[in-house]
Amino acid sequence: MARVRLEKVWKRYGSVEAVKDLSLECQDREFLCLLGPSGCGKSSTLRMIAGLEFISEGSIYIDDKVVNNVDPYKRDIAMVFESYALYPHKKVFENMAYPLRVQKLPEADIQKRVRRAAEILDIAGLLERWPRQLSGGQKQRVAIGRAIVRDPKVFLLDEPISHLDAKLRTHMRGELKRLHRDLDATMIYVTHDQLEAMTMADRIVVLNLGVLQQVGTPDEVFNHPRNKFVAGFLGDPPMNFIPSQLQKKGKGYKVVHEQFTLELPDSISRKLIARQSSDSVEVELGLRPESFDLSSKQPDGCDMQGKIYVTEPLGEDVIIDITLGNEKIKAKTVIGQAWQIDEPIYMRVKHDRIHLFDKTTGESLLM
Amino acid sequence: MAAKSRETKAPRKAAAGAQETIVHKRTPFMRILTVVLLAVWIVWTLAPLLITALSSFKTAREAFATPTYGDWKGVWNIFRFQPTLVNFRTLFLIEGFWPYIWHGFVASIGSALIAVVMGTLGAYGLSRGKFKREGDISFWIISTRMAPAVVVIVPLYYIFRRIGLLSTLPGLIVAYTTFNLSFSLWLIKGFFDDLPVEIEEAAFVDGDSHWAVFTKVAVPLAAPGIVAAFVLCVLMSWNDFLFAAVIGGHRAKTVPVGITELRTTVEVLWGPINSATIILIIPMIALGVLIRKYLIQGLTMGAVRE
Amino acid sequence: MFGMSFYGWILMPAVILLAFITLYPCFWMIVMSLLKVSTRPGMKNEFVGLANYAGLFKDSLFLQGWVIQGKYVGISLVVEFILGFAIALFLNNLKRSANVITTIVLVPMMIAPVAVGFLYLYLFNSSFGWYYWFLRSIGILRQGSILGDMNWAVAAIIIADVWEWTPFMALIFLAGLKKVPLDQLEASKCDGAPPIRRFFDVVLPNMVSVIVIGVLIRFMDIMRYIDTIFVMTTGGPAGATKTVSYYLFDVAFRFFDLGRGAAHGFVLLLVTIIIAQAFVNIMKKKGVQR
Amino acid sequence: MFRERMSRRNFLSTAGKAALSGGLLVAVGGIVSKPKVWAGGSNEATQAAKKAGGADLWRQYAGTKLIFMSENTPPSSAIKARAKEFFDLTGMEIDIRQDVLSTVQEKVGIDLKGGSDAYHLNYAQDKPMGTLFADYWADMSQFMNDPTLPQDPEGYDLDKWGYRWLDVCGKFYESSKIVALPYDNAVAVMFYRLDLFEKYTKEFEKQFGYPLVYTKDTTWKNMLDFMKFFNTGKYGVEYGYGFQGLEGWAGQLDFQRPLYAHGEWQEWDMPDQFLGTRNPGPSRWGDDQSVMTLGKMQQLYKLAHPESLSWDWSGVNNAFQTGKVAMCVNYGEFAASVEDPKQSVAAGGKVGYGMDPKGEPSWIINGKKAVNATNYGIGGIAINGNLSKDMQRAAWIFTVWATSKPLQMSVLKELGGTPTRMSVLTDPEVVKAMKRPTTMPNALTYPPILEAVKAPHVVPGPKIPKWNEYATIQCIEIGRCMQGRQGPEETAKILKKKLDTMHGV
Repeated sequence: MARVRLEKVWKRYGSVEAVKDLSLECQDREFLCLLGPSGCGKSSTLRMIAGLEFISEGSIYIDDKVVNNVDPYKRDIAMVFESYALYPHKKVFENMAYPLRVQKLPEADIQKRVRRAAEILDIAGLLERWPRQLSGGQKQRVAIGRAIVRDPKVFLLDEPISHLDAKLRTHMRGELKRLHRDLDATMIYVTHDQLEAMTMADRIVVLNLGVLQQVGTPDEVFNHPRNKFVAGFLGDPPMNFIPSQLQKKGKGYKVVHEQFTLELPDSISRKLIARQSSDSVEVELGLRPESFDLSSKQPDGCDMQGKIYVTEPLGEDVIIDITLGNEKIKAKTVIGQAWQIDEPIYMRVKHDRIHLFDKTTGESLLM
Repeated sequence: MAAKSRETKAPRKAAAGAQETIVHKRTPFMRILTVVLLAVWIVWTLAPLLITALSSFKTAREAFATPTYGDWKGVWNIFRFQPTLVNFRTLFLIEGFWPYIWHGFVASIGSALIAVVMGTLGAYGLSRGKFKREGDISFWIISTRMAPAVVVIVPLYYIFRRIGLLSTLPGLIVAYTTFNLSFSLWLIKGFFDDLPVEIEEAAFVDGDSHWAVFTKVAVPLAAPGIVAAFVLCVLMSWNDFLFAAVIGGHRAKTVPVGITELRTTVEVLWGPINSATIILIIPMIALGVLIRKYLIQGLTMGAVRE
Repeated sequence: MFGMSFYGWILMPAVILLAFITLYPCFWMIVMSLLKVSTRPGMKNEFVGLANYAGLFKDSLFLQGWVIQGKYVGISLVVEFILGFAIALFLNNLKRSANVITTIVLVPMMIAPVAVGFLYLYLFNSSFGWYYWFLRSIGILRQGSILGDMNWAVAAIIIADVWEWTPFMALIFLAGLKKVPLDQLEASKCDGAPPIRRFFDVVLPNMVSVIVIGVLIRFMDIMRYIDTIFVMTTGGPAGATKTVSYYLFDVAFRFFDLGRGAAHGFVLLLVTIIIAQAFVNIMKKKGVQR
Repeated sequence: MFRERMSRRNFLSTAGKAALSGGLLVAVGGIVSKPKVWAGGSNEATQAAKKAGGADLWRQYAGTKLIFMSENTPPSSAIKARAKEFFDLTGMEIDIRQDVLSTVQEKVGIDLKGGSDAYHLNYAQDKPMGTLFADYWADMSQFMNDPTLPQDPEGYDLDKWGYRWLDVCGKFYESSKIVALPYDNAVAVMFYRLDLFEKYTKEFEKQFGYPLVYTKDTTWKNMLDFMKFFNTGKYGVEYGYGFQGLEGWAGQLDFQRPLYAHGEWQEWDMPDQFLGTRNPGPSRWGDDQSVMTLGKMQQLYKLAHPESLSWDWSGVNNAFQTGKVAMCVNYGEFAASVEDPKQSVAAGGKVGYGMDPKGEPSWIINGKKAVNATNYGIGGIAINGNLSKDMQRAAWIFTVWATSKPLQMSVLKELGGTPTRMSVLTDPEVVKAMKRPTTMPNALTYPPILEAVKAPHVVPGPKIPKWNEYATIQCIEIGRCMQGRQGPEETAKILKKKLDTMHGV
């Protein structure tokens, strides 16, 4: 098992900069997720670690050894591809045995290791099939199988389950997490699906436009996003952003919008004071859909009032789209109450769940 | 490629079925029209070959027996004859066609081999590598297909004479390579372009060197394309006339050159010409049918896929 | 790291061989086109600048050659295009026997141009040719000749070309037809477009790239090959089929005016490349890369 | 040609069998080693050489290999079949490479002009080859009186050959150099269907007022009548006459016949038409006679078989063989194929041979004579001037052997080739064969040939270095005129302009 370290890595394709000045470290036996929208540079980063792309600038270390100029097959890594990349002209067994054959292991050894991997992945019955005879999920397992027979230093997984259907994907998430535990391996996992990252990763690396946004545990990135991008990317439905004014009020602060005024709790005010914010600042108020208490009647201490635009029941929960002046926000609550379209709705904000971002830089004001 | 085609096969099949209604409905009238027109086209396609093939078994007077104009029953003259092998005998025993066939065979296969080996290497390099002047290289390669043979032949003649390749089979092989190489390179590149890079990358990561990835993964996967390129190179070489006539010449005469010589100063030996035509075209038709699936991709140098 | 060097290396052999067999002839051609080649031994080739090029434009056979070439290429391409499209549509209509019939249709493409020349020379011969007999019998051709008549001879070489290469167009178009997206067709059907509209609005636009490629490749080859003309008419009668590429053969190998031939060949090559490039540009403009 | 094919079969069957049985072996040999000439046992040739008295002269270059680039004509095939004899006599291998004339032109041209010696000996057809390449061929007169080389006992004087044939294929632009010795001739004579002429003579006389016979005084104007008569289709053939207007050599010769017949008109004024000149200056095209003759030719072409413009000798021969035309002018060597019942409906004494049609006196306005214009091609053997002196001498030995009387005689007997030495043409055996029944059908054409290839009838054609280009231009423009695309006057004017431009006048 091994550590992977990137130091000020740049990747340029002609004039396009895919990865900018990226430094990060993946600990031994860690499950690290590279998360971001398409084109954010996460795949390029993974491929540079694999040795499939040149590194334009900076260095990559595996176990403190610079591998910039080391061919992929000498890095002792295994990679699982988005398209599975099975060899169509080889049967499943040979596909899985391939890395071992390259290493010229004895046949008995190969048999043993492939069978063991097949058992782990529950594909022992498929070994004599051709790749074209497999379903997507089976192919995916074979691809993983090919990676694990080698017992490599690092596993690199490039959106390995994004082509599976929703149900299978949920299932595989669990399987992969368990596999990580069983193998006790270092894994770097690229995905654009925040749910995968949240559920599986030890730490998440959020990338956007080739720039590192935030590194942290799922809890950190979800609950303490460093900027508006991270806040908006994680969570479903995404966080509501309401442009408003941050004003000083006595010792504390308040958020002022033409529809409402929200007094900030002391915990937040303290952070703002620490930042020495000026008296009146343009901010984006960030509120996750889960951070409201909703009521159809005006309760005490109501923070804001809107009108129901539409409701989206999700079985247990319901998402309610609310018009708030010119804004439209989404709120999530447990189903049970009959919500009528165009009826007024009253909201109380869970004050500890408030996020504030600088309007111009998008930086969180609470870090 | 296999992976890709698998994914696209299903919708394509559906499309093919639905194409029937592209222009018109499947009415009985349309069906009859289709059958009739295609029948006419098949007759038009095969008639010259049939007449020539039959004539090759006729004596000159039988072959020349067209009836008076408008005598439609006279059409049966085409089929009325005593089959004779005299034309083939003339061809092989007197005109000595065996060596021509052999020369054509050796030269086309030899040249196709060179073209395909170098073409596969080059195509892989061009397809996977990144070069500064990739566009220029590509244009150069494809533009060699536009040069009229007459222009190329004179300078080649001088080079070949200097290095002693003139009028030899090796010389003819190199001459054919002038058009085969760029062709096969371009065609095979198309097949490599179609392969998902991930498979090769997987092999890299699995521990193969470049050469091993190329030979063990890329080449097997592009094999249909390479075979198609090989067959088409054989076909073009076998059919070539100008290079064979000037560069090949006496000691490396091929069948097309041999045929033109049957039109001698003193007579046109139509019987042997017809026999030689049949001998010239039969193997190529067989090859064409063999790679039928890749024919269009091949002839368009990979630009159109079936 | 990996890449550059390896890919460069394996590209090398092909590039070197290609350079040897293309760059030298090209260089030679350009040099020769600036020389007046000596007609007697012992005399030096004389540098004449662009005189060979200037001479081309005073040579009426050269200029006429372009007209004939234009006729030959133009009519052949148009006829092959129309027939090819029709055949492709009809082949597309077939269900069961499609493969067999398509295979039969493609046969002529396999045949050596020289052999095609002899096939048609034989069939058009006025003494014993069956096609001649047929044309006379149905009365299209009254007392007359095919290969001895200036108009019919052009028709004859076009017919031979059409016979050999219409299948090529048909097969390309068939491949194109099979790739017309089903959803667009269905959308247009749902919108109530009649079949003709559907053809022009959906089928044709989706086939632009295929059409351009087919026409381009035919164009390039028809500009290069003279085999069929060489066998059928040797440029006659009265120069009626002396295309500019065939005339190049005359200048280089019969008149042995290599300087003039080189200039001629260079202009021919240039025009071919320019027209081919124009085709490619059309394709790019339409934004329909393969 | 029946006889020719039969005997060629005999000659070549050995080679054919070898190719059949060991085709693979022979062909493989083609890649790695050079093909072997059939060299072997017969000592007849050696004996002959000894009898000639100079065996050592013949054998001085033993071991040398000579390459002869030739057109695929019957004499070349015959010589090829006799390579063994040559080897026995001289110890030299002769490798004869046969191609069609256009390819021979290409290869020899590239070879000679590039200063190279890939082909030691060249086929020297007088006009399409000699006019272009004569300057690159070795001067043979230096070998002719050389006592250290074998010589032909008959010698090489002008009168040893057919009328000025040595000049025609051996001398170009100057009389001091001889660059080729003649070994093959083709002279144009009239082939006509004697059977039809005899059968319908009364019918014809009723319509045209004179009997249907062909004589040496038959003029081109009579030809118009013959064509009108036969073109009705009622008399056993479809058309009366077919020309050989195929662009190139065939057409040049064919147009030349009526042009010269009327007032001995030629394109250029030359000191000696048989030697030619490098730059003949302004052309005569456009003078009254040329326009007049062109006009008459237009009439002739209108009545001739419509395929005429695409025919060369073999094309028109096919038409004659299949009974499509009653008459055609063709070269003597075609008699064999016409007389072959397997190929021809005209076989079996149905064909008459005569001199080419005479000029019509009333069509002549330049005051000169009406002649039976007859032209020909004389094939010679020439030696590549790029060769070393010794190789040239070795090549000379082959030339002497290949043009000698015994060889020509045997070629004529076995293959129906066409000899160039007067001693062969006047040999009693050959003279006897000139009448039916004959074993040498080609000899049937010799009487008109021998009469026609003398002054004033013979026309050697303009020997100019740009002969090929001239022939192309002339064929195209006259062809257009014959197709009615342009009038005679216009055509003559265009030709004058183009040919003068070609010569920089």
